[in-house]
Amino acid sequence: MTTKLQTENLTKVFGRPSKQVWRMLKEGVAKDEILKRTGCTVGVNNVSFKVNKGEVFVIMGLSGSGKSTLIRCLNLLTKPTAGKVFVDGENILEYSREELRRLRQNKMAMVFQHFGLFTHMSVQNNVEYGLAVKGIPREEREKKAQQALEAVGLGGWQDMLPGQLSGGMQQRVGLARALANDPDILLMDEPFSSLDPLIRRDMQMELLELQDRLQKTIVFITHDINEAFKMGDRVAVMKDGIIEQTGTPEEILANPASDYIRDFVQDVDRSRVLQAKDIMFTPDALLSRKSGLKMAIREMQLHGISSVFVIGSGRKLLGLITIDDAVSALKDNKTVDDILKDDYFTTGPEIYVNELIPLAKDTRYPIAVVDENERLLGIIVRASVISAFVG
Amino acid sequence: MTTKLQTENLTKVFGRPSKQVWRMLKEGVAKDEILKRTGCTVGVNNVSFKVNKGEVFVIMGLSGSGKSTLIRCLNLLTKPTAGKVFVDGENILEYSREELRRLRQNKMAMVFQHFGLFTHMSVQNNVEYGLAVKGIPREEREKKAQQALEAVGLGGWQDMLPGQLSGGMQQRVGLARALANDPDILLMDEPFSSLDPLIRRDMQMELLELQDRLQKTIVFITHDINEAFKMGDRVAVMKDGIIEQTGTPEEILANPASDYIRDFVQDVDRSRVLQAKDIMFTPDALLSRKSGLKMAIREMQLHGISSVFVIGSGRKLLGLITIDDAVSALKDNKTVDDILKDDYFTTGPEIYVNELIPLAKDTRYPIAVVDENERLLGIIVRASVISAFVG
Amino acid sequence: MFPEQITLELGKYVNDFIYWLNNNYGMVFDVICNGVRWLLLNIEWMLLLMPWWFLIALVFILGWRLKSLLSGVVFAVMLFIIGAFGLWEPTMSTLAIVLTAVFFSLLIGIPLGIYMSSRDSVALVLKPILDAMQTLPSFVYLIPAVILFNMGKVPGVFATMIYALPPIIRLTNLGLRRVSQEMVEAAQSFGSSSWQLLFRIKLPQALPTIMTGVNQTTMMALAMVVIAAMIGAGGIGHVVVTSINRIDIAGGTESGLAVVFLAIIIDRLTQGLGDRFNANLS
Amino acid sequence: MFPEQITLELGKYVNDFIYWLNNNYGMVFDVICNGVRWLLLNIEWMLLLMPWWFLIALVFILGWRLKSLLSGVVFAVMLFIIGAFGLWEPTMSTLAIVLTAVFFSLLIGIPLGIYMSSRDSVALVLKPILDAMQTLPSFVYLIPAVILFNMGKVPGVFATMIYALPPIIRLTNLGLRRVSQEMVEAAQSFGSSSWQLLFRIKLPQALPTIMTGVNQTTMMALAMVVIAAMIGAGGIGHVVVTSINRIDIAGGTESGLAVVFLAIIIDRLTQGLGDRFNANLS
Amino acid sequence: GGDELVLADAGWDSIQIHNGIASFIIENGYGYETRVLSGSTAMTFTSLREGSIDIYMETWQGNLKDSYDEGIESGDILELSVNYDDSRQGYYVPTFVIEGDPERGIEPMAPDLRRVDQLHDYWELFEDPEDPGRGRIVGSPPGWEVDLIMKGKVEGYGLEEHYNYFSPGSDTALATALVGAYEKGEPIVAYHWEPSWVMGMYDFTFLEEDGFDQGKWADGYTCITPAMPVTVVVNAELPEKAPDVVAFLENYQTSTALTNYALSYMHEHDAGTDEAALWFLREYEELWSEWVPEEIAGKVREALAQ
Ligand SMILES: Nc1ncnc2c1ncn2[C@@H]1O[C@H](COP(=O)(O)OP(=O)(O)OP(=O)(O)O)[C@@H](O)[C@H]1O
Ligand SMILES: Nc1ncnc2c1ncn2[C@@H]1O[C@H](COP(=O)(O)OP(=O)(O)OP(=O)(O)O)[C@@H](O)[C@H]1O
Ligand SMILES: [Mg+2]
Ligand SMILES: [Mg+2]
Repeated sequence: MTTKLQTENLTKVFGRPSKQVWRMLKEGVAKDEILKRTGCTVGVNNVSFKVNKGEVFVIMGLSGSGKSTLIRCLNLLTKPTAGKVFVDGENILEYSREELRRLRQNKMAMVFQHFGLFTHMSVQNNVEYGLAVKGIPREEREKKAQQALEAVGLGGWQDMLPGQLSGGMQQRVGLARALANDPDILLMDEPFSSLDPLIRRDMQMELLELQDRLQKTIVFITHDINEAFKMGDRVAVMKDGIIEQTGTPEEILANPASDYIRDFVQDVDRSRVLQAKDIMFTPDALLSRKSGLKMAIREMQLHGISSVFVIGSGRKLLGLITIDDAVSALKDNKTVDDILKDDYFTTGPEIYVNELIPLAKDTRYPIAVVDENERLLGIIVRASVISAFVG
Repeated sequence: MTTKLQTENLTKVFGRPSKQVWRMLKEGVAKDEILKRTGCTVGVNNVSFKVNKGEVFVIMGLSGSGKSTLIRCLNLLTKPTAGKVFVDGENILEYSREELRRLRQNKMAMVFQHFGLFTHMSVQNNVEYGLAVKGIPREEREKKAQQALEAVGLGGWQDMLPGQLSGGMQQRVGLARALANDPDILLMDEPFSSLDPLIRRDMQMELLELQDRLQKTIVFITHDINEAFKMGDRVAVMKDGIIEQTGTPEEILANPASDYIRDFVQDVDRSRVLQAKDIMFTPDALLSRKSGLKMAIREMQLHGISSVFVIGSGRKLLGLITIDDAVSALKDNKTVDDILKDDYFTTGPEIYVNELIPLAKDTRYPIAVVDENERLLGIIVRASVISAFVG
Repeated sequence: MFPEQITLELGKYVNDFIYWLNNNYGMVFDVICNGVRWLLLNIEWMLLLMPWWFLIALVFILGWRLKSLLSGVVFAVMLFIIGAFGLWEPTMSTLAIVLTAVFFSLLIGIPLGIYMSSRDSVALVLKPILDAMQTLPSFVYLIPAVILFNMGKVPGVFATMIYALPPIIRLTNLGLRRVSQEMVEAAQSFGSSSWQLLFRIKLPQALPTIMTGVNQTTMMALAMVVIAAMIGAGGIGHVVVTSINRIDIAGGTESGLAVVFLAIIIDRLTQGLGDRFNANLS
Repeated sequence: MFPEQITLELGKYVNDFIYWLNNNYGMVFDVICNGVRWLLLNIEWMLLLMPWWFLIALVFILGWRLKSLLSGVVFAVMLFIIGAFGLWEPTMSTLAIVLTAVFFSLLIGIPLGIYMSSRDSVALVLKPILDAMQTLPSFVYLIPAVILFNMGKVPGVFATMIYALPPIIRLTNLGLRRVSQEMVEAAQSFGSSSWQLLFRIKLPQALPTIMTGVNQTTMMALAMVVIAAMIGAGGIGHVVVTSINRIDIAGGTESGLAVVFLAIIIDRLTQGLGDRFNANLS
Repeated sequence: GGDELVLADAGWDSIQIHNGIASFIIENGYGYETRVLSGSTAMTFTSLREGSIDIYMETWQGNLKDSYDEGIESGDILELSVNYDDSRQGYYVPTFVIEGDPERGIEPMAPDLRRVDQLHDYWELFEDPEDPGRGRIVGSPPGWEVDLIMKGKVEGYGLEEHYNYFSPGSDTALATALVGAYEKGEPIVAYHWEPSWVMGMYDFTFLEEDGFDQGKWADGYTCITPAMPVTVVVNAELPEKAPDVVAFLENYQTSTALTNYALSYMHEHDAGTDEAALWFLREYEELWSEWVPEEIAGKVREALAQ
């Protein structure tokens, strides 16, 4: 994996930071205190992270914690007070104006928190803007813009002025404008905040698919934890200008670094974060096909369970037998193969828990988690599905 | 319950609606079609609803479906093309300028989707604005503004200019500005859309408490379904300028009027909407204290269950017996009272399902739903908790 | 080119009208004059009462407080140079006329600009009038002015105002019309009266544009100094005219520069005041 | 008031400088003149070539297309009245001078305004110069101008430009500085070059303010018609001067009105063109 | 006395000198306060008719022909005397055009040029910068009566074949053009008049014409232009207000030469018009003593002595 985007000790202080401010920052004086004593606002404080090519890096955090400032530092719309920003290994702070311009034209596009639409241009021209700047010929430009507008569901609106659109439509114009430009890196500052759930879901899918297909690198700010965990390969949580924790959604859910983060993720819908593999467990009892019925009954009785999965060579899942069947089969001198049932559910290891809920509700047996070769990886019982909701 | 706010056949068409437009509206021609053929955009189409005093009325809907237009019609910032708006029974469209002014000063305040802060004023002065307009003396004004700022968590920021704040902070200034005014009716257009979950949760609580304590009437636009269902006494779902369905969150969840709405509420976290009473059922078997053990065992075997609740007079819940205990007690000549267990969970009927999840996970018995007099209302089994998630 | 048969003798009627006005309403014009004269003479009297070093010191302090130390110094030096040109007295006299004219221009112009911004119909009517005020050659109305108001400083003030009024009206109108609709709506949603909307939101938001209007009005007033002198307003304008008639480049330059310095000082101090005012508002 | 011992004779040096300039660089000025003269004479030649009804029809059509039918009619009637005043020929001559002056003013002024908005230091230097251009009494520079460039239409254009340039520079500067930072940043985030930012975002956003500048420049140019005539530029200004020297209110009013009508026609057509241009941009 | 009399200052030097002379006598001899009101010719003359100016010491009536005649006719103003009537006006060229200027290294350009009708041969010398291929004769400021005459001469002499009659727009521009051309050593032919400070300060040559002849005058003004009387005019109400001053002004008479002396005094001594007036009063005591009764003259002399 190649590092696409990286920051090193990035710091942004608004106002004229005096020596005193730097000293206070070093001493870890609180942001509020610094504001009160010096009048300088700390936007971003000594932030370092890496984003790999093709990764979605989500930034979350309290309102005013410096997310927008951080993302704006990445394309130098806000000039950092200190620190470095690397894109493809080059420190863009050392770029000449011309180099910076080319970087912004070709590699990065931004979706703004407040949309930043051009009020004097039609929707179409807004979306074409990035392409026009690059000197793409008109026809191609129009085609791409039209595609981007279709993608965000604003097909027939291209001739309107931004002021004539609703808030969410304006936001989507901003989105289309960035997408039309087809950049390597997408910087998205709360790009879906004004969207209703239906369109938002569409946009999320669209974006994930795009990212997957074209290996886009995306830095994504959102306040919706479910969105963060759904979209993000890794999530960073900011507080007072500092990144408090970075990790995969599961890591953060599993090991919140502080009470603040625990609190933060409280609302998360775990069933949309956790996958089958996260909640499955290795069954206490398993029956090899070669074992006899007696063995099966003993196993079940031993572990106080009423059914057991039967596996073949290489843990290939063959079926399930219940204790009742086993007992009567023993009487009737039948074999394991004779009473093998297949009315249980199987699932893949990466299926999200929320998709397992209907299965869990309908089944009387545990759910079997199998890989693509039908090998049994683990089982999921109802209780594990429920426990996914409480962590 | 008194009706505080009411609209009757409210319609807003942007552009100069010709006769043709009206005819097309009547014929139910689609909004897109009208736009294409006449250049007029339908904002709100023939909307009627009532909001009672002390109610939180939530409006949801696709981006561009007319929510903002509708809410702006309620204080006549947008002048409806047709229809009536009643506040406290008076049609405010017939108000003189002066009456309208007083209405806006005293009865209504609005939180804007795009904040609408005054860029030349400090945060403090922004928040004081509504009070200053009413002629509240300076000291009181300052105190109230300060309180409102504290309430939205912007205590120390009063001297900043809006442009120096982050998006979420700006949104909270807009919130504080409306709250400081202490109006009867709060019109809130996506007031929390830029807030992180922690602050958003605080704000929601704050608002609900305020509404509860002071019987505020709130019209609230949001895209967050969980927020809608959490905040709203009633929820209206808009599409293309029309209200497709109005109802309590439970009604909408239970009987979505169309596929569109079904789709819309798909993401809802039902566990936060549904309460114990929504998922409990009347147990198949119940044991009266006076019945003997034999009766108990027969009941359980009959219904294929392994435990049964025991009730006294007036359905008062006394305890639970298991089939195992019952069988051995019968042998030992014990009575029902002797084997009565109390290690099951009970819950109230209005407890949200998400709070039942930990119980459901830990218990081996059904959960008993009882009223304040310990009378058994119904039982909840694990499967019902899980099924709450799929509807 | 244009056929000679077609003629229109509008001018004659105007001529007759002016004389008719003068014969019948001469008194009215006298009353108007007296008001303006009172202010003008008092300003002039005060200016001439102040010792020169006092005024220089005053300008220095104002410049320093309202703008910067450097500005204060520059303004003081400019005023000193005017004195060194030997133009102190006529400059004070001109200053009195210009201040009076600017004062009345702003007094009339800002409200008119506000009114103009509030209704398109007003703008439609006012625009050609403003165009006429700015382009009708001043001599054309100066002769009627002399007939109606006689010669002197007061008609000088009027002539100056005719020319100095349009920019402040226009730019007040422009500034107010360009205030963001979002803020206006927010203010309305709180039931602001038109006054409150105007004073608390629109005017502060439009201030930079209005201040450009104030600048242009000041500039125009000072550009009229010479014209005013032609109807007997005296002051530096008179010195300029005399120098010009002698083709005295030296004298013309010095008196011209005095006007320019005055313009810069008045303008910068007004701008400083505007900024201060704006800062206090917010 | 101001002590008489303190004197400064700056004017003398200016005087000497002008004569020195003339003696040493007379040729340079001749070259500049020839360029302006060429444009001016061609415009005038074209205007006088057109039959009067053709020009009236042209103005009608332009007014109709760019503004409204009513505007077209009003403009045509105005032009007709000018003809009926017997002022067709001098009006065409003035039109040529004004168009030339406005053309060069915009050509120089808009870029300067842009430059001024881009750097505070430029603004700091330029502002007093603009103040001086607007307030230095025109004859103060006209005398050197006549010495350097002789009398006639070309120095008339220069004199007009000195006065007409400042508003367009100032208002271009103001308009550009007031463009919303948000849009500028959005444009920058796409790697716009300064040019693209300017032409696609800033100028269109500033257009209403710039158009007010164009209006003011036009007004100022027409306000200078008389002054220009005083150094031999001819045209309606000449008619005005003649009337004034004869104390002929009627003649003054008619020729003055002709200037006003010209102002209104030019201004409204320019505004209409600006709106059209803006609509096309978006 | 006690009344205030207002004198018109139309902005040129000679009127200011005459104002100085008259007001000195009025103030010190007759005991009236005086005030000078400055403005352009048109404005001051309008004011004279309207009554806010009482006395106009130097009225170039030819420049204001219609208005002047109207004023007299309607009885708004009274012509009291002719200040001087030996002024001269016509076409001038810088003398170096004819004689050259060895000091500045200027060769004679038209050594034979004497008369207006000879201009035919020299149009190339006076080329119009805005209309190459023709000559330029700079005429009178517009609106003056003499403008028609000067223009008429160009036609009368047939000069319009080679020349454009160029209107300078204002007397200032005219003077500037003359001075500028002189300083640059360039040829120019332009209308001007004497007495004026331009003619006093610079060496110009008056182009001769035939003696005055009614027939030639009627036929294109092809003869010398008669002198324009420069008069003392007062508002019609002055005789009531200050009859003694009217009597004095009725006697007021100087000459071009005398006025020119005062002007040259000014320029030579770098003096103001007030000083020039005082100088004049001292220098020409006999002259002004005749304008006033002896008693008054005594008072004035007394004041002069101080
Ligand atoms: N000023 C306007 N001029 C023309 N059309 C407008 C205007 N304002 C809104 N509309 C149109 O009215 C419709 C409804 O817009 P509205 O802003 O009410 O939507 P909304 O439901 O608030 O959407 P969102 O959730 O995106 O804010 C949209 O189609 C929009 O294009
Ligand atoms: N232009 C500015 N001048 C001064 N302070 C600023 C400026 N922009 C941002 N800040 C400050 O920097 C801090 C971080 O702001 P930022 O906009 O990055 O927050 P954010 O995390 O994006 O918040 P939100 O979720 O509310 O958008 C805030 O305290 C804010 O007040
Ligand atoms: Mg932000
Ligand atoms: Mg909306």
